[in-house]
Amino acid sequence: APSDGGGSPEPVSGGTLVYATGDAEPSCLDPHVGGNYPQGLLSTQYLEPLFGRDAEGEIVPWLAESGEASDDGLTWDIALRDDISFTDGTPFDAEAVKANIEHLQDPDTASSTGYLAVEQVDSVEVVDDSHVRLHLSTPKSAMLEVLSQQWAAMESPEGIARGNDENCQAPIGTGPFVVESWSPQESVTLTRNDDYVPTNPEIDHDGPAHVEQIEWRFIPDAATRQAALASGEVHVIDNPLPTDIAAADGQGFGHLDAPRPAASNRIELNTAQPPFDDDRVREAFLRAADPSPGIETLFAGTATRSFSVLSSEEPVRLSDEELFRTDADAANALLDEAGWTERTDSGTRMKDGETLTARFPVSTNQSTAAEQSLFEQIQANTAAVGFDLQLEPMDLSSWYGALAAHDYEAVSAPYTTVGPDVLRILYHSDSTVPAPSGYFANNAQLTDPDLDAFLEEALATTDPDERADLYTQAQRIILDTHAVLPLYDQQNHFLTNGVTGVTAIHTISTPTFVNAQLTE
Amino acid sequence: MTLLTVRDLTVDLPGAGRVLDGVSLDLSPGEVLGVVGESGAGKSVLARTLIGLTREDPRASVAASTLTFDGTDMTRAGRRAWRRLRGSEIGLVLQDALQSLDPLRTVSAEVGETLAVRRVARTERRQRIVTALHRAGLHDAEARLGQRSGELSGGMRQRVLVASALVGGARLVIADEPTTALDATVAARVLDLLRSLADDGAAVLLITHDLHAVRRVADRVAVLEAGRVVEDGSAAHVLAEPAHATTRALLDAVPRGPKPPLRPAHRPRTPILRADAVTRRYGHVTAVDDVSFSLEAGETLGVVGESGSGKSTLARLLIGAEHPDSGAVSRHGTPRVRLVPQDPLGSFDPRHSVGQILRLSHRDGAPSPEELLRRVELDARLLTRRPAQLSGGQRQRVAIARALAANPDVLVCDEPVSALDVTTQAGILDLLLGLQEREGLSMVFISHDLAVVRRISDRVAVMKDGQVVDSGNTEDVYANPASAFTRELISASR
Amino acid sequence: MRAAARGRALGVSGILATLVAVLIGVAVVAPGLLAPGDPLAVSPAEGFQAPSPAHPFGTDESGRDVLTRVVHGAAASAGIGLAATAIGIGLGLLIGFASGLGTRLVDGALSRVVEVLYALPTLVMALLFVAVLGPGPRSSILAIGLATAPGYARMIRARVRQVAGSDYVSYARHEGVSAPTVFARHVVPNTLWPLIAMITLGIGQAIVWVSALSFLGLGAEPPSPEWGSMLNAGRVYLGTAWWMTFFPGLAIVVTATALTVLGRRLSSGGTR
Amino acid sequence: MTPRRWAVSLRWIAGKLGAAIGVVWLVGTLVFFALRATGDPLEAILGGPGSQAGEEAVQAAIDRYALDEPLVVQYLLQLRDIATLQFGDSYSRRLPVMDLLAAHLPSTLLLAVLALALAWALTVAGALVQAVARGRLGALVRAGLRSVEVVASVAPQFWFGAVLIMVFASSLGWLPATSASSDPASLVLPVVTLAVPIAGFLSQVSHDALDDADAAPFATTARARGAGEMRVLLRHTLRHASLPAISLSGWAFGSLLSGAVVVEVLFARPGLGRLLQEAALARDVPVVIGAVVIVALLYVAVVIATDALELLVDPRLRRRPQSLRAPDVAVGA
Ligand SMILES: Nc1ncnc2c1ncn2[C@@H]1O[C@H](COP(=O)(O)OP(=O)(O)OP(=O)(O)O)[C@@H](O)[C@H]1O
Ligand SMILES: Nc1ncnc2c1ncn2[C@@H]1O[C@H](COP(=O)(O)OP(=O)(O)OP(=O)(O)O)[C@@H](O)[C@H]1O
Ligand SMILES: [Mg+2]
Ligand SMILES: [Mg+2]
Repeated sequence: APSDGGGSPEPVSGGTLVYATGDAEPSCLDPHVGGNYPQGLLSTQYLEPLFGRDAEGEIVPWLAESGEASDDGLTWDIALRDDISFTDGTPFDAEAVKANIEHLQDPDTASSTGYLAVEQVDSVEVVDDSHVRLHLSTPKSAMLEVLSQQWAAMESPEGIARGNDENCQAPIGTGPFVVESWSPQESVTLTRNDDYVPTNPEIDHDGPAHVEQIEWRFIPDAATRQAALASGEVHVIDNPLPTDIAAADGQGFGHLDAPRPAASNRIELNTAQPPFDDDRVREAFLRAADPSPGIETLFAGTATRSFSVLSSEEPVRLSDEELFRTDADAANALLDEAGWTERTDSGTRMKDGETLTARFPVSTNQSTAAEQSLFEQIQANTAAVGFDLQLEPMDLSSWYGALAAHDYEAVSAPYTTVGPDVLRILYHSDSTVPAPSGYFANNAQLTDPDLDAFLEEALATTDPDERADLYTQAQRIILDTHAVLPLYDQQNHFLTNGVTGVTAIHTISTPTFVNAQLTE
Repeated sequence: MTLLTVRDLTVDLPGAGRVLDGVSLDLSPGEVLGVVGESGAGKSVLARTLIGLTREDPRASVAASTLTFDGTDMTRAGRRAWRRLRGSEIGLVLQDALQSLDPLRTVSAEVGETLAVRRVARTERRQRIVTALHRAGLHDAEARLGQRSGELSGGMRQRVLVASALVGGARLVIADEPTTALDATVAARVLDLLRSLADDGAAVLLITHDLHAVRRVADRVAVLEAGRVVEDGSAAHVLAEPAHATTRALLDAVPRGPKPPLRPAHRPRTPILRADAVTRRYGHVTAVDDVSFSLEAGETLGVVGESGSGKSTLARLLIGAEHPDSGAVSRHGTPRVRLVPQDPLGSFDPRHSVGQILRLSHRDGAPSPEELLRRVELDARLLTRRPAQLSGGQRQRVAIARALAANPDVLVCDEPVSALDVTTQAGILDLLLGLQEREGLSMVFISHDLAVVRRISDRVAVMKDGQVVDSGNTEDVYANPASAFTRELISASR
Repeated sequence: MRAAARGRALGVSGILATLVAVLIGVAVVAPGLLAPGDPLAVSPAEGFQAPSPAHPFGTDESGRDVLTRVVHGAAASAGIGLAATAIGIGLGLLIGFASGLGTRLVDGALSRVVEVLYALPTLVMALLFVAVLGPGPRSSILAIGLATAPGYARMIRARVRQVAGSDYVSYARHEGVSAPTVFARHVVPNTLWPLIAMITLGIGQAIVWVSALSFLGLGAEPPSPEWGSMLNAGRVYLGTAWWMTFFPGLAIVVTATALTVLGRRLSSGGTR
Repeated sequence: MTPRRWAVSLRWIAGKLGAAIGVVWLVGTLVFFALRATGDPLEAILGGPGSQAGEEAVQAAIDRYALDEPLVVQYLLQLRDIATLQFGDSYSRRLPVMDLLAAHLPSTLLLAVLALALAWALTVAGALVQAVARGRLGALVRAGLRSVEVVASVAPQFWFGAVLIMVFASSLGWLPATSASSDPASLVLPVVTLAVPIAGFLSQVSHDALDDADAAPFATTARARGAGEMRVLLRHTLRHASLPAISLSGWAFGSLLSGAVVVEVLFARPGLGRLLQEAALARDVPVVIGAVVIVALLYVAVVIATDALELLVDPRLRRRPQSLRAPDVAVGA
């Protein structure tokens, strides 16, 4: 296998960078349609949003110059850069922004993530070529954060006008690369945008990207991806196995750790039905779960235990280690107190003829092998104090079906967005009301008026300090429900071989190849 | 100079123990050696051993102090050396004529195999195949080239086998019962063929139970009993002055004369089985053509005829295993009909032991399996054997025992004694006659052996090309054959 | 003396196969005898340990003893293999016999059914069962059973036709033996015995198939030990912890081999 | 061939084609109702599970796919689609299903055909070794071969393929781990992964049949004619032994296509199997039905081919066996 150990390899200009993703292949390359992480990952290379974030989590301009809210929070004035064109030649201007937001709101687009971002936008007013004004129905302090998501990135209005079917094949943006072709299940070929105007906050040079082409390949199997990286067939892979990450250094591979923003990876307990409708039972569960030793071995030191519902990327996160301290005695006492005193032959606790059973549907698409093993360990650990945690691995459709039918007492559901407003999406009581498809985001089924109030206020306020304070209070309430067991940041690792300059943007932590250079 | 020398040949087979015990033989070019002996004496095993086939079974043990072919010592010969001899130097006609052709391959591929192995040119091959088939007595050889064994009558298969053994021009031809399925005319031709091979300089080892045949072609004869050669000498001498009891018994048992008068059976002489103008076609071939007859209770109808004339087909029609294209077979009353098939091996379930076979066919009033075996002169030890482990004659007798196990009213026998030595044959014929006398058994008795048919039949039908060309009381037909074909048959069997 | 004779008849491979079969039997009935530990007891600190005297087969990612899991997994694995094969063979028998012996019409209709089963990829079949019955081994077993049925059916049909056309069957019919008896006495044994080895092999294959469905994200199984799911779970650690897949794989292979050897002995049943 | 035999062959083919239509109809119907019974297609149309689409989007989807029509009408529409081989648009990809199928079928077919060929080659090679291996050493070789067959036939593809990748791609670097569709070298590992278990199975089946044929008198006769083991095998016994294997080749092709799903996922190859897997998991009804119908057509074609091959190899099969009923002979008064 080629190895770039030994002498330091020379970066060269041009060439084709091969990226191998383990995420699902998007069904549409336009992230406005639907809106999932794989689309965000790929579209980072050819679409750019109005705003970005810096390493500290502060909003920075990208295609926009600035964004200001009115005092009542109901209008947002956004100034745009005037030196940018889409790759089809259409100028980027206020009309384009208006067309994009309307595209997101059009039911035919069937946007879900992007739609949530601009849900509150009543109308878009074109002030002049480089100024737009958003009129909102309710205040939204998180406006710039949500607009910084790749799912609300800007596309050429001409491209949008082609209709969804065509636009899905090759959306037109302003990014450093252009979609050239897509052979389904195999790869998407991206070519360099030679007229690229450096707007990406990550860029470290003037002019277009170094590599001429990106071949974006879909390799679903982690071991195969790793083999392809080792044999030099690909330069960058995502979703590597923890053991491979740990071994990467010794093999001379580069490693990029870019935890996803917003929520951490956590297990949520369904507070709406027994047995987790009892706070004591929930606390007993948290005290007994003891995931830390498992995280250490399973993730081979590549993941850090989290004690917060928010990602370590979010400045306002609140961590409380004490709350999750493992204490089997306390757990037993709590369960005794809650009346779960009888035991079955196998040691499961019982009360009034009911066993202390919790169904835990696991999506095999979303939970990695290591994570599933961790769940098994939690199952074994909680069994020691009398829980019967039933792991139910299933495919994604069945998993959503189980959630929609409330056939779960515990669940781990990832959610990616930008900013602490994710708390509102995940824990506001409105989020217990299902969408037409049956989907709801509040898996813990929290319905706390105080919490709702904090989250709404935080969304409305325009004062950053007050906002931070409100989110801290909200997190306090959420943690104290004992309905959430944080595990670690949403893992987002990349391994590289034969390439330098791979960095991740700080919004949804997708890699950008604007600075990448092959070293051959 | 002798071509083949064998000294102290001993063979042990798994399950059967010592089958050949110190056999010694010499065979020179131009000579026909007849090997006779009772069924199960070890004749077929001897044939297979002389071509090196018994040693292929790792569980068998084969030993000889001398075994030379054409001056080459074969006791220590490897597989390759044996293979060089087979087909081109030594030709073998296996006894299992009905099963010895590959059912998936055509006649021309099977006969031509030896030539193909020796890379004879394709055009020459065809010529030699046709010639060999003609010599073996198959007239319509060209038409048969594309057929497969399933489409051939028993006798045809046997002639194809004979042809395949001599097509390569072997210097030693071993023929194991090569005429069992052949009518007298054709059998005579095949025997003459063997003689002429010897006259042309080949050596021939003819295994047969037919002493008539031995007398006709053999120069010398060896008599085998229980794996040992008990008598050995010139054919004329041995047959004229047999020294050993077995030989004498064999000679005495040669069937001759008409059917002995039976004491009147206690059943009324009523028709029991009728065929009315039955016809059966296979493609262009009309196997049975407008045949009518009626069989009465307690009588035997003999059917003789050319090989391939439709005898087996008629038998299948009579028992209802096949339906006539036109005409009808009818039974009167509800007689129990049983068949003794021409190919007994195929008619036994390969998973069943002899004991099981007999028990499953057993019907009320019939003797026990042990008793049945005794009646067909078989040892009760065979009860645990499977069909594949029996000699040809043993199988045939098991097939007869199975038919008798049903206590039948009508017996349709298709070449039931063709594989039996004359001694055993005589015993079986007596058994059948006894049954007829005591229990009024009716029989349709198909055979190519005119002497056998004469001995057992009241009436006889002579078949040729599917038609009955002659019929009537046996003695009448034999004395005054109406058709030229019948005359030919009778003269050939003398 | 008799036992020695039987031993010789079995041969070395036969004796080994019998031993293995007995061992598997014990593992199924009383796994505690062979491996007293708890197959579910985790110990994260002891994860990924290579085989050693303490853990002859090593430990898995959660520090569970692989030997214990392999032993305790025998019951579930055998259950999956047997159940799926039973469904496949059962249907195969039904269809194979009916279409081998039935009229041209019955044969035609059943052959179509077989082709439909052929034509429905295992995956779709599994998915349908997952949707109807919910995810889990039950759906996989049914799907695999149904998916293997056409293969067996065809094999059985071919043999049935061969046997039904044989001289010994026509002889039995000639003897007036009733059709059901001929069927039971000749057709069934002569069709099935030669297939025994196939059937025993099918058990091993069924275990593997069910685990392949897990690999594809269908019919995943809970963490109870089962060879197929251990194989699937350990696959991602192939490069770092080979023992996690090697031993469950070995268990499947050894089981399949032993059963096949025994099956072959049975099916040759003295005719050879 | 004579005109009569032509007529017979044509009738045979026509019968098979008629049956093929029946099969496709049955499969289509089965899958349609099964998928309908097991889930609402709306979810798939609205961007997959977890969709947060609003009321308007839902109504738009219902209109576009006629989901408010009675099920029977939808079924008839579906049948029309199947009959014209126009399966409509994919719910999730929004492309005509025919285009998707056309894009993915060739690569899977290539994979399956190569794998079947390799499986057969390995089977025949195994038989050759078995035939020439005689004597004491030969017995050992034969026993070894039997074990290899068993091991091969229970080798899980998802594991076996991963081992191959690890050895030949990661460690030795001889072959690519994944496929660039243009590179023939990238076919090697997938084809081997796919072929080995099938070869193991086919070998098992033909091995048993080979032993049976080898014990038959016609094999003895052939040896008596001077045919060597190789010739006995190739000209006699192998034909008998191949019968069950041929009849199973159709089935093997089926399991190849199922195995193709595993292999395509593992080696990141585009193909029908992966398309089907993804569509099935996403409940993309038009794609599933389209793929299944195509697969059904393929199977039927393969089954017809194997039936024809069987008839070619074994002329005896051209006759139907008699039924097991007792012979009927008129019984007079
Ligand atoms: N393959 C075999 N396995 C075991 N025993 C066998 C086998 N073949 C023949 N025998 C036994 O060997 C003895 C001699 O058989 P062989 O076939 O040589 O007899 P034969 O003299 O040819 O008799 P027939 O005239 O009936 O054909 C018989 O007792 C027979 O049962
Ligand atoms: N299944 C069949 N298919 C085609 N032709 C057949 C079939 N069975 C018999 N024949 C033909 O019918 C004719 C009569 O065959 P049959 O077996 O009845 O003859 P046979 O009188 O018994 O001859 P033999 O004395 O040689 O046994 C032959 O020409 C044979 O080729
Ligand atoms: Mg004999
Ligand atoms: Mg005949």
